[in-house]
Amino acid sequence: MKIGLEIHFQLKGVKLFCSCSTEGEKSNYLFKRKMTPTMSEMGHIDRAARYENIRNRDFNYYTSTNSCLVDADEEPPHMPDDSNINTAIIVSMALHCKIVDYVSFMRKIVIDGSNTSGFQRTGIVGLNGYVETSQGRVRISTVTLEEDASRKISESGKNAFYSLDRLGIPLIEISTEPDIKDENHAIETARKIGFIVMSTGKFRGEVDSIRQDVNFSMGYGRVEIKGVSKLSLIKDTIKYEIQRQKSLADISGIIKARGGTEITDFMDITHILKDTDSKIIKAGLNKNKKVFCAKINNARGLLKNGNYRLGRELADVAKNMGIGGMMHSDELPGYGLTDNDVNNINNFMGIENNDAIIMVITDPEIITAFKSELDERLKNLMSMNLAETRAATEDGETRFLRPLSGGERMYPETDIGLIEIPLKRLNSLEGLVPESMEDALNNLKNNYGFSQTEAMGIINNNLYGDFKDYIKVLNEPKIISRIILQKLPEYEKKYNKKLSGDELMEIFTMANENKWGRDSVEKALELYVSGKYPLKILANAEELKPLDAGRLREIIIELMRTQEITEKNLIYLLKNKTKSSFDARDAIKIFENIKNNS
Amino acid sequence: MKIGLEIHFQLKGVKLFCSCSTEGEKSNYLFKRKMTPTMSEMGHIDRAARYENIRNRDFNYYTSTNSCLVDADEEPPHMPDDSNINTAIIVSMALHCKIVDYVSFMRKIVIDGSNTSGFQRTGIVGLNGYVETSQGRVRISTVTLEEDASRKISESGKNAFYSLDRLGIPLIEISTEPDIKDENHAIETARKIGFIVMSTGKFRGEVDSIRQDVNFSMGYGRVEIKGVSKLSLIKDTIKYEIQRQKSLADISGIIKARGGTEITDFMDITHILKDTDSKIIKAGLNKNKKVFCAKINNARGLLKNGNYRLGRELADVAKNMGIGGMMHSDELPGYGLTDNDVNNINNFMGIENNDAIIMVITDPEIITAFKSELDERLKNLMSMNLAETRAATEDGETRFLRPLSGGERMYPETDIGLIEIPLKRLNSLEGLVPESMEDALNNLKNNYGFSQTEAMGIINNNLYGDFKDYIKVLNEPKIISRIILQKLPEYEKKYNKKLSGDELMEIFTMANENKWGRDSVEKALELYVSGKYPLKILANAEELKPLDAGRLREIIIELMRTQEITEKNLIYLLKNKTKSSFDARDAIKIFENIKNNS
Amino acid sequence: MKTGEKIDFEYKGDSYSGIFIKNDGKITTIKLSNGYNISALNENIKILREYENNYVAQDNIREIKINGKNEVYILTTGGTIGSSVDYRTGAVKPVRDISYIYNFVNNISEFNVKQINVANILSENVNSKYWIEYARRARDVLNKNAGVVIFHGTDTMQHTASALSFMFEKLTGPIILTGSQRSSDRPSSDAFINIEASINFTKSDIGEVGIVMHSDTSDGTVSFHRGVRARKMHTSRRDAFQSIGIRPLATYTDGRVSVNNNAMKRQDENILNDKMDDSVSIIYFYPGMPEEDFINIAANKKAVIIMGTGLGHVSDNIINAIKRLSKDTYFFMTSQCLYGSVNLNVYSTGRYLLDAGVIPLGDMLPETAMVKAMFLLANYPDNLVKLMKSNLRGELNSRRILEW
Amino acid sequence: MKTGEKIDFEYKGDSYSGIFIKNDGKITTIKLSNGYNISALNENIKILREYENNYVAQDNIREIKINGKNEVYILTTGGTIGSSVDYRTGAVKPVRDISYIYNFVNNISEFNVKQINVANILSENVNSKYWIEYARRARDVLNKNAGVVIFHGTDTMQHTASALSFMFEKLTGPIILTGSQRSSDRPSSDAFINIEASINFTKSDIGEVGIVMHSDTSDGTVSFHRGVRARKMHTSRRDAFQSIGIRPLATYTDGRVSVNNNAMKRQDENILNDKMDDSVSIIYFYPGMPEEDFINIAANKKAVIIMGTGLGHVSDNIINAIKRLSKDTYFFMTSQCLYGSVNLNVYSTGRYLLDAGVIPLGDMLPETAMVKAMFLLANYPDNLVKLMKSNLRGELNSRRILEW
Repeated sequence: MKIGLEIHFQLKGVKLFCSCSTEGEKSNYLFKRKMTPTMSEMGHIDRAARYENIRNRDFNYYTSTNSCLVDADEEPPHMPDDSNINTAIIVSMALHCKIVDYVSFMRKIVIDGSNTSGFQRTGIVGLNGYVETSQGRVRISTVTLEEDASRKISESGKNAFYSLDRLGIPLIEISTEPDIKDENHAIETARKIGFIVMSTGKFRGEVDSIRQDVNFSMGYGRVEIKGVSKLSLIKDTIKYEIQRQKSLADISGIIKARGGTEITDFMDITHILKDTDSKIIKAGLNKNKKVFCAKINNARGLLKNGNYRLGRELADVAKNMGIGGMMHSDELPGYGLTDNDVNNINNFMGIENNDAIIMVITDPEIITAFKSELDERLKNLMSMNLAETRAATEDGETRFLRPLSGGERMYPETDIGLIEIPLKRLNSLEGLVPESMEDALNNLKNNYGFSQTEAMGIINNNLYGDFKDYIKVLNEPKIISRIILQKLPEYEKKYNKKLSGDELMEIFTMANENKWGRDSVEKALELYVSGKYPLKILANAEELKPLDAGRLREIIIELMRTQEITEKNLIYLLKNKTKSSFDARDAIKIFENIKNNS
Repeated sequence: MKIGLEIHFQLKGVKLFCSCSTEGEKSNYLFKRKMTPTMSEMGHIDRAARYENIRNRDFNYYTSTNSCLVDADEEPPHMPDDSNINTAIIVSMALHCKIVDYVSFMRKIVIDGSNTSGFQRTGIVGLNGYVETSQGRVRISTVTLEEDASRKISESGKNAFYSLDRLGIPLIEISTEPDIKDENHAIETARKIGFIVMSTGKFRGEVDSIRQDVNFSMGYGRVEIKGVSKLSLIKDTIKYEIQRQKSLADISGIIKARGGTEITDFMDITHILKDTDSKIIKAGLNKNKKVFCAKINNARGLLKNGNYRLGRELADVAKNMGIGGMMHSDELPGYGLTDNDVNNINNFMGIENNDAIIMVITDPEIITAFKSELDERLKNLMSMNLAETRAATEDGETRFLRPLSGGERMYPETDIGLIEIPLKRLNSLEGLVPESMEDALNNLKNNYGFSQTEAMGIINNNLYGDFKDYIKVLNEPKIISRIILQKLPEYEKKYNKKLSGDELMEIFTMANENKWGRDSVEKALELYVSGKYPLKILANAEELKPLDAGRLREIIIELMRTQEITEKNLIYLLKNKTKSSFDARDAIKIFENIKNNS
Repeated sequence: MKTGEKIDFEYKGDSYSGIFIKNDGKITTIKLSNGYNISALNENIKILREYENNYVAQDNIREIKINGKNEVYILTTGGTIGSSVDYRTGAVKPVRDISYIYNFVNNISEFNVKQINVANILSENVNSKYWIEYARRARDVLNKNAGVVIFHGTDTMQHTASALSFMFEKLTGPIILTGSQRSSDRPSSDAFINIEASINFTKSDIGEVGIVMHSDTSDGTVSFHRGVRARKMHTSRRDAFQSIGIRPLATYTDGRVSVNNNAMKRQDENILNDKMDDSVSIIYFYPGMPEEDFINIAANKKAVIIMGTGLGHVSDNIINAIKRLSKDTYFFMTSQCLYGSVNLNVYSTGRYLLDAGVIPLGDMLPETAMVKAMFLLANYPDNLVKLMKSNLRGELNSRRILEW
Repeated sequence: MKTGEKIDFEYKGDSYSGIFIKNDGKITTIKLSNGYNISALNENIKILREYENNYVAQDNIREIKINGKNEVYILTTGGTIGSSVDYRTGAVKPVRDISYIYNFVNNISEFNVKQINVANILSENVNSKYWIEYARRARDVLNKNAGVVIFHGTDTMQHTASALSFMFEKLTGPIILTGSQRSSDRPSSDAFINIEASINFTKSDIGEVGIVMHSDTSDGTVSFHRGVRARKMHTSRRDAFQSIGIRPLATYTDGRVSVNNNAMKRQDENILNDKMDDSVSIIYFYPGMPEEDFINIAANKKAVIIMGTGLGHVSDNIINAIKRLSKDTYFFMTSQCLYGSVNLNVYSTGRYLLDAGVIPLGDMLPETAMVKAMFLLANYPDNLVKLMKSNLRGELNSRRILEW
């Protein structure tokens, strides 16, 4: 088993090839484009490209508050901002890559409409590195800097709708060699790589800001699984794929033993079903669609039967071509079709023994193209040539997307010259290269006294970089840790307000200057998040003025007059009594002093 | 009594200061303008101009298929087309005017919105001429060439809506001196002038293509009555005006005898009428308007009482300011107001003896301006200073429009240089100067044998010029006259199709070449108007082939077999029997021949 | 005879009265009593009698005294808006007294408007000396905490606006240039609403130089265009001025000012660098342009703004000329397309131009680029190239969005 | 090593395989097996092994044979649309074979498209010699009763279109120039739909020279602009070409051609006057323009097209220069506003210009005016002024309507 990962991280700030912000919202201005599969550099029309073209689609784009003529493919790309290239260099260095002398952006043909240009611009920044893991080094093939695609809003018929808000956001793509041993190792590797990117402080950190592709092979060809959205899903996805390929091997064996299989031409069987009660078929006929049926010999019982799910593999082809759904004999009767309907169909199709059938409801024009795609896919499956591009689903499964894209999908981006990375620049960036996760863990444990769990908490929440910034202004690791892990999220939720890193930094600076204790820092934070005081006057807030010893003594005496006070309930009761802060140790001293003297 | 006329004739072809056609339709593109009363050349703001401004209106213009940036006042005027200037010269010559050496276009300030520029461009072409009438010469002051105004579509509140289709159509304005003796003489004069313009062949001849202004004076100041739409209304209008001025003289006398009059300030009497059942008042109050009332002493019984209609004179002021209507005490109780309402008002206003009241329902802002206009008008009326601009109504009455515009409304159109009219040009145009109506009548009667009635028919229907053209190609005055006066209008109505002069000319030419008789010409005309044949093959139409004597004989014999034929019914029956034409005289000869021989 | 004198005269045998307007040696023009002018050959006119000059300009405009709290100075410099027609002769003359504003302009009762006649010049004749004078006068007004509106001819208003934009490093308020496409003697003139908007804009918190003109053909909304991004795009329409590649900074409709977020704000002082170097020219490339023509102009200039085709291209012979001259002359590239940005990285011609020493100016307008180079040559000669390529006053956009 | 040769090499200590692309003396570029190019300093690259050249261009495009009844010739002349990127080096090269049209262009099955390579030139280098060559080639095609589409660079497409318009006194069909703003090697290229529309327009009954490009940013409607009234108004957008002051003559959407009434119709023969006189230049006026510069250019020209400000104005010193030169040189006035018409009757400057001998050209576009003068000087020198002021090919509009 060979597993490789390609992990994409969005960077925040400015888009890669224009001056738009990475943050923005969809607008209502809409335009429409076609995509034409052009020749790639070797003179081929790329196979994946041609496949998409069959669908002859209309791509509709909504502009956004962070899009411009570059995103609309109405203006050549601008030179990328230094900051984005620097981040890619820093990550490359942390992954022990060789840095290129010149970044040379390429155009990678993508004609599913997700890029208005019809290609994604991408350039290698680092290559041939590695990341240390518990199971040895996992080699890094490349670290590339590329532009993110448009965000798909919806799809209906031949129309796809995208928003330009995400298009052009810088992505760092890190590709490993297939050195990963198993699913748990994959997760560890992903986490270690992620730590490095996040430590740069440039990671965008929104929903969807990380996306993983998994390359997987167990001997039947390389499967590229696109878009595993969460780290935790990597495991499920790999497990699912192992199981799927094993089962296909079984199916292939059975069919071979039965004498092989082929799909007949599709027959129009609309007339047979013109009086059916099946709602799904009636709906199709009302839209002037026809029902087509083809026979697959020797496939009966393998289309859907326990782990055998050949039907689903074929249905994916239908789905990709916009054909609503596919029915097959292992599901029939079903879909509202009666035994009688099924018998009529079987008779018409001349079904015998192990013959299976598949049925689709669709426009007649598309049926020839569909049959040709279906043939190709069945042939590949039966010969256990499983190399293909698959999509990860949200529940840890995968589904067929398209044949594997060839390497020849790329040619140079001529609108942008080579970007030189001189040694001087590398040297100036070296100080910014992040530690590895191990080093960070050790740093937190050894230098700041955190437990393994606490340290992992900071790391897993992508707070290590922030922590290191904060500790510079307030040398109170525990206070900072409690605030960034617990209190800040709590207050932000309570008051429905997000704090920026700069704001928090100012509060910590204030805490240091005013020598606030833990309670005062947290109180100050809440006062600020709640909107009661602006930063300018926060330090002078009434609530933060520590009670002097005399006033504290008065309050404690008053408390003692009305109820039983012990060292244990003293602080709790005091806090209820006064809004001002006080030093708990002072209070206890005073309390004992009073008690002893009374 | 002094009467003068200003008659405006639209010319057809191209607009005066741009290249748009004079014909076109309103479009839906709308734009809005304000008009600002600018200083006129003598440093005054023109009085009429200021009056209009009080209304502070929004002027909305619909473009048309025959408007351009010039009509929208977004481009300087173009030099006028030679053809339009030539027509004005020809008319001037026919009216025995002196022609100017240079046409110098002026801007005449017009800020009722009817001109997008805020002025009408106009230039004198001829001056100091005359037209002969049965009561002696009526002097012509000027013949000017000017641009027509926009066509008013509607008006609502402060918004006026115009269409640009009419704006810029060339107008020839012919102004007489006040030499006209009475209303019948006015009509005769107008007719004689009209004949000359129409004889040029350039008259537009659509509805509204002629508009007359009447200048009238009987000793109380010059009244300019705008827009008498039909010739026949001139008479009614003059009669109405004589009666109105006489009655005002009476009213003025009565009031003077009573000790004079004044209008008090308007009082807000809304509170008195807050519970009234008067629908008109309730509607106004619902629109947040207020009811205002003013007292006019010594005017009771003169506002509306037989011929005494002072109320109407004052109501015109309200109407011009966009105040819906005015009520006055001679009409009360009325408008749904009860005796009780009226008593309450009278008590509140302190009405005694001959005091009259007027009431308006309006926005409070406008009331001061209204009062000031009202005062001025009442003062003028009482001093019998009746000089003003009035509008003619469709039923031959007149109503107050605005104070008289001063001569100083004009200054030079600087965007167009002087247009030289050299002697050479005058000489070349002399041949085109039309005859006078007398000469034309004599020509028709003496040279073509028409009766006075027939000749007047041709002249009054503006067909004299056409007739002279047609007679050149077909020397059959009676046939032509019958066709242009009767048959053509009949067929055009029947087949709902308009023929151009060129088409008719071709048919007459054909008639001459084929030596058609009256019937054939008329048949040919009907065949063409009905759309059965295009001009190219009309002459070869089956229906126009005359029956030869043999065939005619056969048909007559057949007819005689079935019914009683006389010389009287022969032609009628023959026409019913055959679509082909035949010579009636031949037919009768044949018939008699048969009858005699049988 | 003097203009305005009453006369009796004979024309082609008839007698008339009128007011003498002028005699240009060939043609006599006389205003008749009905208001029409008659222009006749001198030989056809016979003067019968001259009367005493009875013409007295009666100026019975109501002098509405308004002393609003907001002081605004109008600097008149000439142009259509600052002129009026002599109603008798038809000649255009400067307006010496703009008190008519109080009669004809709405929504200005809170202002106290004063007038300073700075120049009387057709805007096509304006040059850098005038820009400097206008800038100094504007600074003086702003330093008094008053608003400043400049009446300017529309032909080169964009050049003046750019010049003022660059010369002022800081502004305590907007400097507004306004003009009109229809002269103010016409009832339909756009001047009144443009003036109304301009005066009201002086109150806004914008700290930029702007051109204030109609937003469209209607007398409704008036736009405040950023001076360095405005261009006259129509010879005669009211909305001739357009913001190129950006939205107008603000609009005015019926008394309401609405400011766009991107406008720069007032600052706390006025800083004026009132120097300009005239050794800059604009060359408009066309296919077949002879190399000699290009060299003739460029050779004695410190800087040349080229208006190239498309993304910023010229023919090979011109590239050769640039190569020869670029040691001594700065060459900057803009596009005659006017909309969009130049980009010399896309085609080989662009890359050759870069090699030859041409500096691309993004989407900077050619006129703005010329004025900017004049400003920088005079004030920041050592940093010229860097500053030309930097966005100083909003003249250079990094984003061009699809919606306009 | 030759481009396309497979090699093994070492970079910073690691070994890789790849395909050699190029070595420019300083930088070596190699395509890695994953498709990326790596560009490295020569000193960092060590070639380990060279393989036999295994690169064979495999052109497995399906050769769809279409033999529609309507013959169309595409004349390629260069420009973005007639070029493609060399996928390995990134260099742009002319397309020698446009058979890809049959694969990528829809709705052309009824056509039989053939290609003639006429030139391979960047449009900024096109001059009158090329115009004449294109015109002759187009005539030859039209004389065969076939349709003609010219692939042209967009930078000066408007000049070429104007030149063809004037040179053809009569046309038996449309001559269509088309181009693209995104190169045809991109999936998003506008070329395919522009070509589709162009080929379909050859069937229309228009007898004019047109520029066929996107109507807006979407791949939907394509406009047929009258050649003499089209102008590139944006450096990079698909809809850069605009009809100035008129509506496009026709549009194409999804297989449907819709022709505007104002288009001139096909005539019964092709009449070509293929002469041009190069002695014409365009001068773009700006305030402060030195008289000497103007004289230097104008003095040795037969005709000069001035791009004046506003309604067609220049400064007084330029008027003086014109006065001196107008005996020997024709001066024509257009406006740098581009939209709207010049008018020299409105302001005194205009009247002085008329006196100095300047001939106003209404709303004629400056580039069109230049080409027209070149044409008339060569073919109708005796009637030049009259013809310049006359509308020959729709280059002069007498009506400008408000709606656009």
